[in-house]
Amino acid sequence: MATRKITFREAINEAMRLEMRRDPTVILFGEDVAGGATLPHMEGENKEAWGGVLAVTQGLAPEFGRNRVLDTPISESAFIGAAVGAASTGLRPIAELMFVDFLGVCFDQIFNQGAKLRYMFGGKAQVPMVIRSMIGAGLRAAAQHSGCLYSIFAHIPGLKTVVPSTPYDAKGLLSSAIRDNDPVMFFEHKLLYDMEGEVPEDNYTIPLGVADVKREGDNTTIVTLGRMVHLSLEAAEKLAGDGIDVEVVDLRSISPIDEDAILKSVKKTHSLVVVDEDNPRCSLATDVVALVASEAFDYLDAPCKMITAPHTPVPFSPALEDVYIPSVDTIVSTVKSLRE
Amino acid sequence: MATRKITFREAINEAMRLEMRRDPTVILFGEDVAGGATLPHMEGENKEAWGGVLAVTQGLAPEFGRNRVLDTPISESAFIGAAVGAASTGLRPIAELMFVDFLGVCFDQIFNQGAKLRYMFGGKAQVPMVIRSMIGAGLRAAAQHSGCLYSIFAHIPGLKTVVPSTPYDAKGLLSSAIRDNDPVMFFEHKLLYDMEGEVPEDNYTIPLGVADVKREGDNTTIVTLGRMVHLSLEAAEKLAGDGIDVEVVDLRSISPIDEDAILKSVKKTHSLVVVDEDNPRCSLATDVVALVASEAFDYLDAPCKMITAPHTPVPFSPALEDVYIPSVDTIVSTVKSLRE
Amino acid sequence: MSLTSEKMIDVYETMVKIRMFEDKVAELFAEGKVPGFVHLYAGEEAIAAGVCIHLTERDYITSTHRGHGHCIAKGVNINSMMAEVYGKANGACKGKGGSMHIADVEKGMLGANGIVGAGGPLACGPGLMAKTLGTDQVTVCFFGDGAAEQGTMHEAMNLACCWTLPLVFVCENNGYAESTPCSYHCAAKNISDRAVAYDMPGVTVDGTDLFAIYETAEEAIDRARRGEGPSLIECRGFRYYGHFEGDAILYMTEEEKEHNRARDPIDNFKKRGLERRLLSEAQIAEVDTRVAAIIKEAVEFAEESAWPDSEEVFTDVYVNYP
Amino acid sequence: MSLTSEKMIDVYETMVKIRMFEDKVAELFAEGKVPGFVHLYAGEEAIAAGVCIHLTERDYITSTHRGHGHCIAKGVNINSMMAEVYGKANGACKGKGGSMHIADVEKGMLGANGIVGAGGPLACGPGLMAKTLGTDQVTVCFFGDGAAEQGTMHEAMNLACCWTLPLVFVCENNGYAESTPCSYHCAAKNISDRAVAYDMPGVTVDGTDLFAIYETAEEAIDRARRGEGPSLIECRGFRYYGHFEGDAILYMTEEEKEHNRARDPIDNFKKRGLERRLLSEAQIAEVDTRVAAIIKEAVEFAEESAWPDSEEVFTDVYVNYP
Ligand SMILES: Cc1ncc(C[n+]2csc(CCOP(=O)(O)OP(=O)(O)O)c2C)c(N)n1
Ligand SMILES: Cc1ncc(C[n+]2csc(CCOP(=O)(O)OP(=O)(O)O)c2C)c(N)n1
Ligand SMILES: [Mg+2]
Ligand SMILES: [Mg+2]
Repeated sequence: MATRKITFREAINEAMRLEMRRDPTVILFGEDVAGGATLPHMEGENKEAWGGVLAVTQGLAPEFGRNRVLDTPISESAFIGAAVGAASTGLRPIAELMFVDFLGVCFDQIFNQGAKLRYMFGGKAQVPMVIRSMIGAGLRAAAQHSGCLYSIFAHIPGLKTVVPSTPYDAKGLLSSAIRDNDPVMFFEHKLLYDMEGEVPEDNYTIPLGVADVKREGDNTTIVTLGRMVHLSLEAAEKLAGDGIDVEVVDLRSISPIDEDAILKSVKKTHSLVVVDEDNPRCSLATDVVALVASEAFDYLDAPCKMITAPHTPVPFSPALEDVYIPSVDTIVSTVKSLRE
Repeated sequence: MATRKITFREAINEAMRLEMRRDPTVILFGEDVAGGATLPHMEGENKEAWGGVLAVTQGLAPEFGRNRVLDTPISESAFIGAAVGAASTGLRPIAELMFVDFLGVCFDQIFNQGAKLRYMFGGKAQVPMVIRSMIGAGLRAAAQHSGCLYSIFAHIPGLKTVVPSTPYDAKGLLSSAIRDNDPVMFFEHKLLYDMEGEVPEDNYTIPLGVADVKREGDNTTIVTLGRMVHLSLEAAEKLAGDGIDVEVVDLRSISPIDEDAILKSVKKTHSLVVVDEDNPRCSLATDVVALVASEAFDYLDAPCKMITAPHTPVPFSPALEDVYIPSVDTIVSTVKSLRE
Repeated sequence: MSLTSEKMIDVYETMVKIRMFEDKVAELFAEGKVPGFVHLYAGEEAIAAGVCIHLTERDYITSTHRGHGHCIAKGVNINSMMAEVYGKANGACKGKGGSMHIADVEKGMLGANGIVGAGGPLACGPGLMAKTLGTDQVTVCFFGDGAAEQGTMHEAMNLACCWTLPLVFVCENNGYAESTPCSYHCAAKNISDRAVAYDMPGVTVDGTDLFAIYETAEEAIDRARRGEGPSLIECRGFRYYGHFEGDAILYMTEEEKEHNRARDPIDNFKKRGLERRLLSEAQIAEVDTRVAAIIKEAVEFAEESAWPDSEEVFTDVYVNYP
Repeated sequence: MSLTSEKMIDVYETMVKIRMFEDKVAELFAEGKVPGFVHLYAGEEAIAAGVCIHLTERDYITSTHRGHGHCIAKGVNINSMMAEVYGKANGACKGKGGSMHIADVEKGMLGANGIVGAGGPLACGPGLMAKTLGTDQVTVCFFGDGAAEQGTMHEAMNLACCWTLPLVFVCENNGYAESTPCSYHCAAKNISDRAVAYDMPGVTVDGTDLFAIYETAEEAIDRARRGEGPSLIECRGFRYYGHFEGDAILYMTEEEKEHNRARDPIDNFKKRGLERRLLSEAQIAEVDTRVAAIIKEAVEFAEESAWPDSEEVFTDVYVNYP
């Protein structure tokens, strides 16, 4: 397949575009995803002013029309519920929840309806839908627009949860998510949108639930995901300079989670550091540590370590937010501390 | 203090009654907490038909009047938001979210408003409120009325989360929660309401964040909470018959969590089993294991074990729900397996 | 108007099925044979029957915690319903859902729902599906007076109107949300007044009057089918049983209960149907006998059905999960 | 009517403060001095000023993501606001909140809010407090046209009416929710029509007409203060800047933008105020000069303020957490 460098944003856009071309039952909706401007009052003017708040869906409304790319009122419960209802009656909706921090106004439709419908109906229904949403700190977007919160979704039976770290993974995982027959939460870290990477032009899929070893190494396993993959790789480079050869496992999807990949790596390296931007309590970080402490305990040579955001909301001030987010330095020093 | 046997339900009612007598700024509201029936159309008839769906608030409306005990429309976002707003302007509201499974329709007001307000305002506000809510499986109440979900609340910075297991603890912890200056989630397991226990007549408090060793032992630490405390104690009895002397640590509050008590016990017993009725992923169970695997690793003689509900919604059928809930037998066999 | 004698017998059968089903479940609950939270529809039969008579199997409905009536009116198999209420493997949901979650997507019944107001958003889904694919399917969203106060209902009605979806919102105002009277929880004079908030037609009808409901629903459903968008119908009635089984209904006066009994929707319908010669005493007797047998059989079916295998706890969470 | 020359100068000062503050922040953002999501209130000044003039410090308001105007009108210190927008330790929230969360509970300003529609439920809180404690404090809930579609606003309006709380709901209909026009996202003809859904007074006024807003708000606030319950006021206007800084406003036509400029609320007010001799050219000039100095000082204050100490990340999460 021919590849070229595109951004994470473009990769996501392309996955939707290609899947919508492939399957007429795939539709997309959310606040400003068409960009308001394709409405009659703008006839003859710029047709695509927005395409989502960070321009991820730009170009889709012109190509597929208002019938398949719909703006919504600010009514997340209604349109996520609509996605659940549409998915269980024949469509494959992609609903955009602008920021994951807005889950609080629509969580029932996700966790009590979308996630449970199949089970409650005794398997006699399916809910093939994707909810795309932005996560992550670093944009000075403060306490209500900077969370990760994916741990909450991984906690919920019936949901699948995906957190890609590269343009290549984003496109392949989103294609899989759209074709998947279960409800999938697909999280995009806002600081990754401008990141570039080689991506095939055609359609391809990456299976959900398969981790990717982004760097091989023998000394310590770093299990991580999303934007933290890049910080971990940066730390790994520095550690390599000190002769410490870490393995970086990018989970990519956290429900299902690739237990085998985690355990295999830890059995090789004998120690574990989890790097996770989410808050620390009852989180993905504790989940991975608990897995290892129960299933690979005998292989461990050192305490398991977790590097996470603190147990605080995300502060606004750049001076504080930079302290909030796990840093390359902390990763380096934590890995080193295991060898003392 | 004089004590007498009362039920878990009565203990909770009494805590509210005594705190409301003590402090005129404490008010209570939620669906049917006054019981609809104290309204004009029932003048002269039975004044207190309901007192909450499981009668926990019975008698409070007659004593304190409609001005301090208010029924609400089915509008959880509105009345929980009202609690946040009232708490930050001078009252100490107790809001009843009937079942925790309804968090999905009001989570924003809990996690983005109540929990973050103090932080976002730079410490220049406080939110002294309590949200009481029912948790737990066993009543054949099916997938949308039987969850635990407390792991989600423990994940959220800014919230405190309490899960009592006995009438005595329930009363003392609820009094503390009402007097606390932070937002507290207070969870009542519906299968415990009829449980009896010795409870002092007067007001007393139990500090939040202090675990209680419900049974001392040297062999294995069981960390547990809520209704699972009783199953764990039952298992402990059986294990004692086999010469295995387990220690049962009742967390009582999971945020703050009593890390010292957990670590102290594990350092003594050298092994850990967590018994938790919540779903397994990114949960309280993984949280406790991760704490131990990072902070008491060198004391562990065996893999940490978690006994939890499965990664499924709660099924309705008695034949299935009984399999869903962790059992005494599983606790016994898991503890035994550690000694093989 | 499309009201024929044939349809009226259909409607009568539906109402009697609901009534007998609910009376039987009340009995079974009292005997301890049926567990859990059980909310009975008796008293509100005219609503489900008068609305669903205008729907085909390809149309959809969303329902509430009080869903048995909707299921029956939408054609869900009675045996599988009863088995579900018991929690048996032969139940409509293999025993996994229970009374509060009975569903049959094949029949267009998208599930009873334990979350008040959740059906509004869900109903927009098949509405959007029909619009996207260009079919003429209509979706009816049943919701209670208490549900009218949930934010979800507001959002759903606004979204459905914005998108001109083929929906009908039917509010079953039985006067109470659990023990709380509608006069307390609802600030509107009429719930149907809220239609103005979405610029759609809104009307209040007598929820015990099958004929009124039949006519009003027909108009609204036709409108939706023509692609002209949603309507709101408020049906004022009552429930005979408590909020759920176990509730002694101490929040209603004896007077109120008597007043309700005098407005029985089935009696009311029989009387007027006979007067208008839409059905005969003989037909009524035939239906009554036949339905009694159906309910009896359903109980036997449920009693004889096996419990689900314990492995069933773990299945049906996902279509696939590696 | 209480409209005095003194009050009009107050109101004018508030409007000019808001305008100059916002123009300055836009500049600072363009220069890269201010980070994050910044939503400016310019164009809507008459609303915050015309409503808050009737409130005392003991009254409360809840606000939106577009909160600077509300803060200024409610008397929040300008220096501390500017420092907050910069993220400095001297900010109203010690730099932890930023533009989207500026608050001052002492002044009755319960916070800008990043969640659309969240202010409705919150506003019921001080309303309930006032009712419970028997004070005469009033709470005003500002919300946008986009927010009107959130379930929370429906719930809050119904609850406030059920409980007869001393509230006023002020909808700032600037015609857009981000890039989506109100004509698309709102099914109602007027947002004020929704008052019927809660049986409260509802009215639509010109959001650029200070005098109209002043009068309408006075009536509603008095009503609330007398314990007669909530009202809904819809103010129709526009915003001058993009949804947030960085938005090029490609979704508005040039025609529309011009039409807006011709309706400037401050020019409009000056013109009519002079005509009615409520204020003089000299007074206007004095206010303009004074406010320009205040804004200049605020920028200096913010620039000179220190960054918060890194330990501040961990504080203020709880009052106490063992
Ligand atoms: C979101 C939510 N809140 C509360 C409940 C508890 N609850 C179940 S039924 C009910 C009353 C519903 O009243 P209404 O909508 O009028 O329906 P009815 O029971 O009268 O048929 C309540 C409060 C719930 N199931 N879901
Ligand atoms: C619950 C929620 N959904 C979506 C958003 C993203 N968002 C921020 S402002 C906005 C538009 C708000 O429109 P309106 O209420 O009219 O206020 P305006 O910006 O016009 O002042 C949106 C969609 C949000 N912050 N919160
Ligand atoms: Mg009702
Ligand atoms: Mg707007």
